[in-house]
Amino acid sequence: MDAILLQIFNGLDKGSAYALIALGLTLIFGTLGVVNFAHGALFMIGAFCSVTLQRLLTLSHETLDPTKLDFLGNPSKIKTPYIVEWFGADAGNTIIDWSVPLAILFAIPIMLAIGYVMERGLIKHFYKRPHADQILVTFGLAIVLQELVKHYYGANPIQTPAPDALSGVMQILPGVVYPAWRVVYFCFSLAIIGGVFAFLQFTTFGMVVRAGMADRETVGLLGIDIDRRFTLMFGIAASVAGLAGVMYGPINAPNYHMGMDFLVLSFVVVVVGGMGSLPGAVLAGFLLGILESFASMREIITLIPGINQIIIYLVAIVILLVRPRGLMGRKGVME
Amino acid sequence: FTNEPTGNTVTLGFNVPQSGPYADEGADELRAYELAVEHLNGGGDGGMLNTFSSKVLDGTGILGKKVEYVTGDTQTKSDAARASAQSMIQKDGAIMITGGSSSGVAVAVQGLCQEAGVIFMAGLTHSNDTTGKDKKANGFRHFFNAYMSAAALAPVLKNLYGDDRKAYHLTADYTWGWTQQESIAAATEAMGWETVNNVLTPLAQTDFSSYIAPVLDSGADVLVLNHYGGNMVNSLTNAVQFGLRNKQVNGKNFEIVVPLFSRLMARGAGENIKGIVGSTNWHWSLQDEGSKAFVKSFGTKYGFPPSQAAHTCYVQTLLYADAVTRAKSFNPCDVVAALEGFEFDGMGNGPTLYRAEDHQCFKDVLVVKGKENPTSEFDLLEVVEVTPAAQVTYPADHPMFAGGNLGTCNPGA
Amino acid sequence: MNVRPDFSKHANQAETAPAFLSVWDMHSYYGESYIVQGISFNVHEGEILALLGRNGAGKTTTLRSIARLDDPQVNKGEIWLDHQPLHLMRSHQAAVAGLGLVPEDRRIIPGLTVEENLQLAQIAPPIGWSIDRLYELFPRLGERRSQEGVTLSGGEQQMLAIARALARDIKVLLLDEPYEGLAPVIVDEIEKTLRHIKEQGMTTVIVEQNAVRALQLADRAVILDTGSIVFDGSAAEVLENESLRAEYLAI
Amino acid sequence: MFGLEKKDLNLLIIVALLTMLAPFILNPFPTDSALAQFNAGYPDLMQRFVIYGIFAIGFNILFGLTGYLSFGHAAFLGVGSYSAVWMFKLLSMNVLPALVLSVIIAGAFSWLIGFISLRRTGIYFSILTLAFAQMSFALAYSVLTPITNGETGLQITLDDPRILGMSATADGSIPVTNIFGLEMRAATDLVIGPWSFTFSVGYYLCALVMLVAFYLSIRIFRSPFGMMLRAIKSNQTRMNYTGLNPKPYTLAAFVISGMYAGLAGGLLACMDPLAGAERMQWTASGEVVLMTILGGAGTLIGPVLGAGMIKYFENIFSKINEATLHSWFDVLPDPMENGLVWVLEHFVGAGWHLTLGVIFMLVVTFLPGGLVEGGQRIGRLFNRTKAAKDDESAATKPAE
Amino acid sequence: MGILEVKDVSKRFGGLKALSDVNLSVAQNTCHAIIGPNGAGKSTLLNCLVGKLIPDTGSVMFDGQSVLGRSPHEINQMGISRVFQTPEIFGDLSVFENMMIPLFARRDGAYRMHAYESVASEKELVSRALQMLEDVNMADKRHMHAASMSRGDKRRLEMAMCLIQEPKLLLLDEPTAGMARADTNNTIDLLRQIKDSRDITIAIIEHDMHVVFSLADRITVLAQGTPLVEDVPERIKGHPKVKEAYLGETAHA
Ligand SMILES: Nc1ncnc2c1ncn2[C@@H]1O[C@H](COP(=O)(O)OP(=O)(O)OP(=O)(O)O)[C@@H](O)[C@H]1O
Ligand SMILES: Nc1ncnc2c1ncn2[C@@H]1O[C@H](COP(=O)(O)OP(=O)(O)OP(=O)(O)O)[C@@H](O)[C@H]1O
Ligand SMILES: [Mg+2]
Ligand SMILES: [Mg+2]
Repeated sequence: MDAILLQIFNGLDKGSAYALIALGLTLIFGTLGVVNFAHGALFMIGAFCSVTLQRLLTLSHETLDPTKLDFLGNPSKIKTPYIVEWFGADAGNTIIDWSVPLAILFAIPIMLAIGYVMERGLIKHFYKRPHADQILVTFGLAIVLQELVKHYYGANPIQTPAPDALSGVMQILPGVVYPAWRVVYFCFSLAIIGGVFAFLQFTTFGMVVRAGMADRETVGLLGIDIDRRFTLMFGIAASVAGLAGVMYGPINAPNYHMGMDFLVLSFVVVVVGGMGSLPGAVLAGFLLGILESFASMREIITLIPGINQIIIYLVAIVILLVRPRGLMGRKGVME
Repeated sequence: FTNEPTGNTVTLGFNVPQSGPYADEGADELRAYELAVEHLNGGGDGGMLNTFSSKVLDGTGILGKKVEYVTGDTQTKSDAARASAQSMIQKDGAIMITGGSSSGVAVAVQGLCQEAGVIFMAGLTHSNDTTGKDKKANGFRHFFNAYMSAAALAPVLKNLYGDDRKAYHLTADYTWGWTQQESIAAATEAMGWETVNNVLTPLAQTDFSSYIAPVLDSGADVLVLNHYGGNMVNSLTNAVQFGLRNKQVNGKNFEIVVPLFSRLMARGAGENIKGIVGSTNWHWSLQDEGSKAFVKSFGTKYGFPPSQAAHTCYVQTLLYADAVTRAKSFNPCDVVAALEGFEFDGMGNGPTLYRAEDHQCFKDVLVVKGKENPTSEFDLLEVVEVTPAAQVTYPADHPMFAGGNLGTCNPGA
Repeated sequence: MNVRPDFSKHANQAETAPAFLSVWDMHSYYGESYIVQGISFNVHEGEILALLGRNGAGKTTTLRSIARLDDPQVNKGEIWLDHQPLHLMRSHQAAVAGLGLVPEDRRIIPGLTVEENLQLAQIAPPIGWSIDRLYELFPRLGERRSQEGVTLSGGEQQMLAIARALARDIKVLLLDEPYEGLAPVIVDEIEKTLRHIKEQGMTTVIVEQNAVRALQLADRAVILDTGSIVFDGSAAEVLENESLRAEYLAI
Repeated sequence: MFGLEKKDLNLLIIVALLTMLAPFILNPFPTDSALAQFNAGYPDLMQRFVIYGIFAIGFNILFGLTGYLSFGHAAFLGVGSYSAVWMFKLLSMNVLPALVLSVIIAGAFSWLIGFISLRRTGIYFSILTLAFAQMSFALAYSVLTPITNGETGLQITLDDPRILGMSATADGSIPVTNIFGLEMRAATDLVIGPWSFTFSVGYYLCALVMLVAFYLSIRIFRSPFGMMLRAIKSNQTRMNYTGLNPKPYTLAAFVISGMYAGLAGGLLACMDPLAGAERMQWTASGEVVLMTILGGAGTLIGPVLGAGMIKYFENIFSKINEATLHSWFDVLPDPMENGLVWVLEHFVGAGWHLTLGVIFMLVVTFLPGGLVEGGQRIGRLFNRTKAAKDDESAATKPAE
Repeated sequence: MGILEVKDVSKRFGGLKALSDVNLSVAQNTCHAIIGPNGAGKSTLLNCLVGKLIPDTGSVMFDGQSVLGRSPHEINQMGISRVFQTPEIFGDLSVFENMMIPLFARRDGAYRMHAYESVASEKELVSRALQMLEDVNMADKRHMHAASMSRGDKRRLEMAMCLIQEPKLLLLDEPTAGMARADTNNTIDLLRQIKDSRDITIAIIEHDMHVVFSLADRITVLAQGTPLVEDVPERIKGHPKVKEAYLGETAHA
């Protein structure tokens, strides 16, 4: 019983990552109609925002310590972060310890700026172009972003640990413990999802963007500057992806190709949810997360060998065959 | 024979992963190759040439020909690796191909070299198959393998954790993972451990939570992670997140074992690696003359110590050059003959034998542990034990290595 | 920049009242195809102008050019609406400046209900008729307010398109074949509406194949043929001029 | 001739000449010169050019004509390779039966997947094909290892039965793929002064197959069937109300392109008898999509150009390393040399992906029709300067 | 017994009853017009005939066979062609190619594919297509990209595409809407001529009374989903109910 409960938690937790990435993707893909293969790269850049912040915070003042030798037999260097020098050891180390949550503040402006530049500089020219062209250009962009990150940060994963206070396990139900940060991630993604929904629900923004997607020209005729809204939408989507990345860091160490790892999966999630449907994307994210978790249970793998490898795709196929437009897709969107 | 060097230079092909998850490892391998070429051509401080037991190399290249090299990107895909090797052979006239950072690639390129008639000096490849089921006459492996890891680890694990343990394996679902799991399970069961479970995880898995969670109440008290690279970093991180290291099961501390370690990956795993036991082919902190010489020349040139991948690649290059020089011929068949049964020392792992039957090197294996209090960013592993070669040697017809056929050496057209 | 060009030497000298909407030497292209080839005409405040011509004459292109849509590109020429230089604007700015276009294929926005289609028109200022008032004018739309706009019948869609234009406070209404697909009774009704809003001071340009109907409604007419103006004068004149009608309108 | 119109015939002849003379054309630089790095005229790469050309030509029949964007075509390539290698293992090293089997198996497999996936359109179709291909990949990589040899890839070994051939050659090595005794690996070198050109049997076999494939694709493009496919892309509703059922047409296009992919996969295995699971991964499917769009989807020659371009970068740019760069700019003063090398280093060797990414972005942004459009623009530039001389006012003409 | 028999057809959209118990019989070789206010259900009725919609109740017989349950392409192969209210053409193809597709569809049926012969080699079909383009005055536009035509031209093209199939029953949904007067007259002539020279039945929806009264042999007036009256044109013109519901005061032919 506990095992099943735990897998449900795992599923929710995995699902919240899927849902969050799919949410950003569907904002661009389902609402703006752009097949954005660079979305994974945005997620990755978010994660590297926290790597960068961590590096900035630990920028160090180097002194030579002649009593210790390094691997070549030279006096070794002692590093003291400037932060520690300025704020004292306690405060300084606490700031460093909390670098991931702090990175949220750091990442929002960066992601908005990246989204802005990306949309104005590139994507803008591709709204009317075929999806295939969008794929080519955003894939090219994804490669470029990825290679740049690789160039500066290397190919190995880089740990961005959660603050000490949140890195242990916590008791979520009697007898069931679960990693604290994963619980945080789950709550965080619910908050973001809720925020985005509220924004689109309680303002006319969502309707305008949807209308603009369906028929830019006519919306322009009604006096609405749709370009500006598209840009903003793109910025929001980029930020959602980025924040998903920032908070994901402590779960799995960021590396330069983590975006590509999620890309295909997030497309599957969006499509299974149904094009143009935000609730669909979120629902599909959680559903696939939970199913994936169950499929990785030993009992099930022994029953059907290899099921854990293909479960997501299998479910996607079944759902798309049973429900032509995914779980909650709207008619005519990218059919 | 293929690509017989006619001018006053000889070209070697360094085929390493430059893109993909193992790019950093590939970059380190490339550094080692460049260093080896420099040393062979008489540049630098000579590195291991000074400590190598065979003294025929004199810094004038190979057989008097200056060593040149070409590089390529394997992308850690067997197709791309073969394409890259093909171009080195067909276009650049490479006489020997070396490198790689995964067993799949090593086996694929080894097969190609056999067909094309050039020598393949494997880089980092740990699967039993490379010199087992898939061995080839033209291919040679200096790196150790899963069986040797297991043989070296088992006694240490028994010392550290006792002989009454229940092990839970998570295994990457492809050939390397399987051979390692098989080897470790066999070795640990031989000393009394019980394998309660083995769960295969998809290669593309990034979040291992749903595999780790069941470990909590499986009754197991040891978790063996048969993962490498990014998989290893993630599964280990997840295992620590779930609090496995602070758990008590069956009245014992829960332990995690990562049979194949590398320092680069250890860095990726950060804090989580502390106190975790595993095995490795070589580590820069070794204090023998060969290792010291290599670390010194590598460290001086690049500013940081070499990885085990760099070490094995460097050594392979020297071994090849040495074999050619001793054979006085670049003909692959002569080189094979010179390498088969070759015994040497001074390369960092003690006295070593290149066994003729399967072209596997037999040498000391290091059992290491994640260091609790690292003094620098490179000082992540401490050597727990150096398991002597004899203890990890197995008969050439061991069942885990059965099924292959070395064939005959192919000198090509 | 904000000075009105002196049209007197180009435009119809007979007109004395100041033009409200002026198009001067406008050249429009679809990619490489040169469609509107330098036309100039004026529309006065409160007047209805009929823009006539055969299929493919360039009527739609002219209206789209005035509305500053991305396609066609206006490579040369000036367009002024009530002292505002439309030719320097993009379509949404032109709309804010007071231009309303009812496009030829109605362009009801898919995925939006009738009511949402109307709401959409009232997001950007200036806002015109209230939605309730529009429902009064077109009761059918009121009945179907929560139906998806594109599933309306052809005539209903046309009503929605006109209603949507009126939902904004516009100075000039450009109508591209507003009667198309409408039952004669509805045409009557729409014509009544147009007269009604004309009385309230609306300036209108109407493109219509049913030339007679349009001419009965209009004060003035402009006839286009392969992208050039071949006639510019009073509507009555066209109705009377047999040869003109036969040559360019086939009636 | 060949039932082609003049324009198409010219294209075919040009392509035939280019492929036949490729060993010369692709090796423009003397072997020992610094620029020899850019030579691509060695058998393996030339084979890849034409084989991926076939793959892309086939893909274009589906995507370029019908607009159905499949993200799973690599699965058929992989299946083709596996079938061919199994033929080598079981039957003989003759490539002919291997090719036949790979086309048949890939055709059957694509029929199955197409039949199911084509029940949906647009992005839903793409994701269905992607899901099937990823499943095939995952299974081939691990669960089906007995058939596919998993991660390592299926190789021929000394112990294979090869009932119509021999398990091992007299001297104990693995026999070589051949066509009725003519070995694929056989090659002759032609040395002219400092130049050296290699003519390999394998390449010419691939080139011939590619020409046939290309010829067939021209026929398909110009046929009523091809026109129907374009009509489907343009307006399925009209298609239905004109009395045509789009489904069998799209399925036929899907299967044809699957068979092309299988043929390409089979040829890959013939040239180099190894079939790896990565060939089926989504990135491989993505690659053929990129090739087709890069070259110009829906054009005849575009996909081949795109394939050539991507493979060129993958194989040539990735091999340029720092040392090579230094050797090129040796003559420059040191600071300049180092500066230049520092900049270029990002784009070659390990940075070849970066170059590829930048090229993708540039091409698609500035040449919406792909490389073919680039060619057309250059052509038009010539024509225009010529026309402008004839008639100054030709630039602006009324539409009709 | 007419060639087309519609019996008790009803169709609901949610709460809206778009068609209720429609009965209609179209005799062979006649032109039957369906008129009625906007939203009366005329297009819906046509949609039920061609398989785009499936009626909730009732039956539709064509040439003695039921069309219900058949897919649109099967119905077309039975001999019914349709012109839509918003032109449905192959926008990415040239005008000439637009004409060839219906020809192939007729000759080869729904499934036979010719992947090897070239289009140009089908001399006979090509000349028929060119002839039809002549007939509708579009010969000079045959190389044009269909999507970049003006809308009146698109309509004419769509009608030509239907005519070239020589259907037994031609369904026209506002074929002359937005067409210039001259072309409207041409179209009327063309339809008349075809009706006289061939074995064809036409059902037409049109708001242009000039067209209706020039062509129709019988007229059905549909209002709110039910037939109001059905009669010959002369009597419809003066019918008070029709005047009120549909024609209005200014109605003129
Ligand atoms: N998107 C386009 N691309 C290229 N040419 C176009 C495009 N749209 C229209 N044209 C051409 O421009 C010319 C004028 O078209 P326009 O639509 O303005 O005519 P119109 O007078 O409105 O005709 P209609 O009465 O049929 O609507 C036509 O020859 C048409 O072929
Ligand atoms: N898919 C649908 N969903 C809901 N309502 C629909 C749908 N299709 C049509 N309707 C409604 O059914 C009624 C009949 O529509 P139909 O298109 O048949 O009218 P029509 O007689 O062709 O009118 P018009 O002359 O204006 O084209 C309309 O009120 C329309 O809003
Ligand atoms: Mg028009
Ligand atoms: Mg209608």
